[in-house]
Amino acid sequence: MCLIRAFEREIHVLNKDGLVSGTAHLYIGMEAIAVGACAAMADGDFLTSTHRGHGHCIARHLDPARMMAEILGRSDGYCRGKGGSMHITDRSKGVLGADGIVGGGIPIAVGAAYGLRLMNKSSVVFCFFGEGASNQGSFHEALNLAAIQRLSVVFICENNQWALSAPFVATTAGGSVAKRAAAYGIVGEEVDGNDIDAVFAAATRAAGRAREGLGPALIECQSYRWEGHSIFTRQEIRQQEEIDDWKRRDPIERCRRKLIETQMASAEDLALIETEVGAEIARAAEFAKSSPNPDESSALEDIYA
Amino acid sequence: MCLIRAFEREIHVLNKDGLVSGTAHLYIGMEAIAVGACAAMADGDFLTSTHRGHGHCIARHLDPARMMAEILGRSDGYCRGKGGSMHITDRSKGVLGADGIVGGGIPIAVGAAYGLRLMNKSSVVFCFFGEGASNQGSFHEALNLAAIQRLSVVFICENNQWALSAPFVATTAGGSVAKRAAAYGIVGEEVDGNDIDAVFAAATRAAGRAREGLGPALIECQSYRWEGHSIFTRQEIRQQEEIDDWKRRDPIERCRRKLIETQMASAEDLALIETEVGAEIARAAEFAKSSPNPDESSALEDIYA
Amino acid sequence: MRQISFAVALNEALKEEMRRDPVVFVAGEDIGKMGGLFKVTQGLLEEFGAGRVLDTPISEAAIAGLGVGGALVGTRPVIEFQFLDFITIAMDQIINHAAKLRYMTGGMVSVPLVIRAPVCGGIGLGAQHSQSLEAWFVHVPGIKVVMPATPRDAKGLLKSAIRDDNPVLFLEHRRLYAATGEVPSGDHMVPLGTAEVKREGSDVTVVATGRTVSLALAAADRLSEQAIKIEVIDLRTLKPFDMQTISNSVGKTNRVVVVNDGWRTCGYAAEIVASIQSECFYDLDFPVQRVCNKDAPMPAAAALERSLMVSEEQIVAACSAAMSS
Amino acid sequence: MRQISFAVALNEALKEEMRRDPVVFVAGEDIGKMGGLFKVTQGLLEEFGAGRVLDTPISEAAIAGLGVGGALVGTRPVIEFQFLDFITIAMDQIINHAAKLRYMTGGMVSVPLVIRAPVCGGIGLGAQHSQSLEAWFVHVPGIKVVMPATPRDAKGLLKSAIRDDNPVLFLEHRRLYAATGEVPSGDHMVPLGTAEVKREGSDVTVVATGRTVSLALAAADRLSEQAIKIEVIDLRTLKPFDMQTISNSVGKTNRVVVVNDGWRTCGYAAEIVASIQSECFYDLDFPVQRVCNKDAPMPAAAALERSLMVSEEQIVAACSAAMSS
Ligand SMILES: Cc1ncc(C[n+]2csc(CCOP(=O)(O)OP(=O)(O)O)c2C)c(N)n1
Ligand SMILES: Cc1ncc(C[n+]2csc(CCOP(=O)(O)OP(=O)(O)O)c2C)c(N)n1
Ligand SMILES: [Mg+2]
Ligand SMILES: [Mg+2]
Repeated sequence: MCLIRAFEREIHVLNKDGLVSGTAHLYIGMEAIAVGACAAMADGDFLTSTHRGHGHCIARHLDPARMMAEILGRSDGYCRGKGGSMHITDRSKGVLGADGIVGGGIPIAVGAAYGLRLMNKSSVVFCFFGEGASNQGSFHEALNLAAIQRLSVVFICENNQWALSAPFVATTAGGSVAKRAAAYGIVGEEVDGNDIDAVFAAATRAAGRAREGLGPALIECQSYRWEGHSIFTRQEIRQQEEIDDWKRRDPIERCRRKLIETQMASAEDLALIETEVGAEIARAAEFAKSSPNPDESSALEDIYA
Repeated sequence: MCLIRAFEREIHVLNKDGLVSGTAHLYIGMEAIAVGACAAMADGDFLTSTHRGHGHCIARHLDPARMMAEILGRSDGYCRGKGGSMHITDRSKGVLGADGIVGGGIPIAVGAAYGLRLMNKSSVVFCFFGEGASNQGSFHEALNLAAIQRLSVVFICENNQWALSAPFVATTAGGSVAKRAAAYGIVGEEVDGNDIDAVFAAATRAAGRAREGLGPALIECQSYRWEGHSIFTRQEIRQQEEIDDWKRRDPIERCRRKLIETQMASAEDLALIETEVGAEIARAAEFAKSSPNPDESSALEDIYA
Repeated sequence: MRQISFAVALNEALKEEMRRDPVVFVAGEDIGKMGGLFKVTQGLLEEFGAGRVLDTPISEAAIAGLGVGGALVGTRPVIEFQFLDFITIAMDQIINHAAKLRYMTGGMVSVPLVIRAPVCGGIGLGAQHSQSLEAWFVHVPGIKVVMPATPRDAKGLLKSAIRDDNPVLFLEHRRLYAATGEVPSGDHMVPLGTAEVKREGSDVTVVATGRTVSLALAAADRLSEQAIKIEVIDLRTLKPFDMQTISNSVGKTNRVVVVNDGWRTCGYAAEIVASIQSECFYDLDFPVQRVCNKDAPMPAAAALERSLMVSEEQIVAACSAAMSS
Repeated sequence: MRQISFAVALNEALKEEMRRDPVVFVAGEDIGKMGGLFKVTQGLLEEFGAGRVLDTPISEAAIAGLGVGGALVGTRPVIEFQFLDFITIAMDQIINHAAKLRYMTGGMVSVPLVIRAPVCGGIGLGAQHSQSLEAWFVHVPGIKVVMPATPRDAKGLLKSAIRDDNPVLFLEHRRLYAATGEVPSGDHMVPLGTAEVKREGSDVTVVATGRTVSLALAAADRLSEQAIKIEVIDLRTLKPFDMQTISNSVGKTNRVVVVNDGWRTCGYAAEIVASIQSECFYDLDFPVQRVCNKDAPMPAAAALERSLMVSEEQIVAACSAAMSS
């Protein structure tokens, strides 16, 4: 979680320096979802991500340096600078790709699960999407297909209460994404997305059921994004009070307190982690900034038709 | 109901004579849905129909002669021969059009309801679609939008148990279209679609609520199509037993029995109706057959870009 | 005359038409309180209220259906796709319904619908936020396609589009929003279907669309230093397009460069080239040159992006080539 | 050699590839028990089981996503759209994902996906069941487009498409399914990207696609009675297309007719005309003629439908015109 937050903070800095190529959607405030859910993943599992995908990538242990290079449009980035923030992918680590299309990854997750089953793999696909995406037709078609085929997909809705300028309640009838699971006869569960343990527990349960062949589940994680929609769309129309209120429910602070209270870690341990994180991010930024721009000739590579 | 059935039987005959232009999807067995639901419509209300749309048109008092002419591709058809069976439209009678795209009419119904409200009309839009269409993304997007905007739409799912060769349970997770209403926080109701009174009552309730500004509702009508999917796709993969079983639940027979039992009508009254219907269909077929083919020059009319 | 930006010009057009006609309404994602990602709908919510300025869910197919259904019952919807790339979710409604209903019903209904969307790359957003798919829509009968190049035309064409009784796709180049120019105040209209000669010249005809018009004008300036006189035609409406203005010009110059910043293969420029070769075959002294974006998805990295996009230099080079024989 | 139908040839290709490679699977509406509306998938369910022959819900976007996701993890999906018209619901998955993922990821992933669909009118189903939208897909970088004209090519091209590591749109003309022809048995392959001269001639080159190839051959027969010698090129793969074969022929004939039964404006033929005028400008004695379907939605009535579609007569007329100067 700390690494994600520090990473995103660094993106802010890099953006101020004019180094970000295009846009980036920051994950700050939602760290517990990615980390909690990805902790339930096993080797050979896959995930599909969203436009707000840095958290999932880091939770899946992608290299922050190569991620940053991608966000800066450099040749050492995961996509050699061609993808940018919205398309970071690392198939070898099970990250099938972030996605610039809201709802675009949901049917892909279902297809991946279908393919994996065909190859006799017991892998599970974790499918992340925002609550805004739950109003897309792709959500409906994909959940229905996954349910009827009992595919091993854990659908994880990151409900950060807003879809760009649209508040959840003003655009999402029924008032609950989790409850939409019933339409497909699958398990739907709502959890506190700022509670890493709750997310982990729900994801573990869902993945376990999937591995037993019991099909997909839908988990709605309540959380909030602290920053503007993206570094490109910063106009803020949310109330400052609401933002402050959610900041008081910081998932990292909460985890920290719990670790200390339960004596799982000492304040010193945590400080050490922070220091390491700081160093790693500094290294990553250094790497990204010194990575060369892609050669113009690469613009016409990977074209076959 | 008798008129619909006789109409469809005549289409069969015309098709055997090689007169139908293209295809036609027959409504036989489902007559109680169209007639029951349309009886709940008021002046100024609209409907959107489907590929299997003849029933809705007749229930809305379209002229069987001009409908038949359209199905035969003649110049006196509602669409001057350009639409065929799948696109019969009569805006003046509130029929916004049949539709060759499964699920295509659902968002249009929502748009119509939005437009009508904007013009301060209290009209209701009746939106017909098959259970197969309830797996389309358009269903989801449209119901969500209608619900969140509290639009006056009565969504009427004609569950005839099969979508071409696909049985309901094999493609529709959750096993109920009506229950999908809960996902949008709207009323969902399942009725016996072969019981014209039940359909009428449910549609009347839903339309009444809509007119009070209480928003949309979803009614799932259980029924069955007696014929093959279309005159173009006649291959039958359903069990004969199942077909026979449903034929025993004939909505027309049932209505007839009830009318007589409750002394609403005598056997003679009903026989008279049958005779009139027979004469009307004969006239319609005559009209259609003698209607000229459209002039070739009309093929490039109504092109503006 | 007053100078305003392209975005403000569009905003004025919307406001004026909404004031004029109470059945005009706008719908799309983030167009209300936020005023749209590019501020084109700013202030509309405040003036016209939520009934006529609808912030929709992220449901592109439903947005399109809202437009089609609304149009069928007699209102005049102006729907927005936040990026044209997202219209891929709504193609059924637009192509199978909006574009076909009038024809399919034998003329019984019409669909007075305007579909607005920003197009093209150039701001690093990558392959799913940079497409200019005008060729698709020009291909399908039943939909008019408009692409203004200046604030003046943006305003006048949008007003005409809203008053048109048929579906119009109105494409706004992302990098033009901030461009400023003279715009008459009041009820300034530009008819659909007419091109404009934005610069006269006798050596080479450059037929351009949208933002490439300004690139063509800049190229013409540069070439004038070598005494090469370029005529620049701004098509403004891509369909139906004004072949007469093109033919007149080609009859004079005998050399043509067609510029469009969609992809080259099967793109909009291909149609213009094919039409010119058919209508003006004996006028041509040199093959018609196509200057288009290169055939690749748009990469995020700025340098790569730039290398794929139409540039002033390419237009200069194509004109010089056309003069070489 | 044995004669089989186009539909049977496709069926054989599917069966052989599914036997050869256990990760090939097919998915679509009514393709299982029913064997597909046009019988192309008949018998597959029985032989390969429900895991590899998936009858899907009516959910075109999910069908496409199934293909993209399945391809990403290493299977080789062959998805079917019952009519190409319905792909309008799935354009996002196909255009923004299938076509772009390899490029967007800097080559990290590939999408070995085959998308099959019947195209074109001619059976009275009206405007929403008759479109031939190849121009859209040819326009978008990242997707190969194939359109066979004979049973032999249908089988060989489908096998090549399935073995290709990139997305291939495979278009089957509805009126060809019943056509019969010689098809080699066994592992008969036709490489993607190569045209075939289906008839040699020295007077006019006819470049044709799909079903129009047989119309062109019939036209050539008729014209041979007037001693006009037509060369008929069957493009077979629409993208990438075989310009070399076209140029060679044009170098010989100096007169060209391009035939395609999609719409004319911004259609596939426009690209071929534009490419020819650019590559063979000085070889041309006469403007390249375009013979295409007329720019209108397809009406249901048979006579109207016929009047909009490419015919043998139109090809004859275009060839005669090309010979007139
Ligand atoms: C199909 C599509 N429509 C619209 C957009 C523009 N857009 C990008 S992110 C976003 C909001 C998404 O909201 P949500 O799914 O809740 O994710 P969040 O940004 O809140 O994480 C919108 C409208 C898009 N990228 N794709
Ligand atoms: C988008 C789309 N997909 C597929 C089809 C082909 N098709 C026509 S009717 C039909 C079955 C529809 O089932 P349902 O909605 O239950 O209606 P029913 O035919 O049973 O009345 C199918 C698959 C189509 N017309 N449109
Ligand atoms: Mg959100
Ligand atoms: Mg059905």
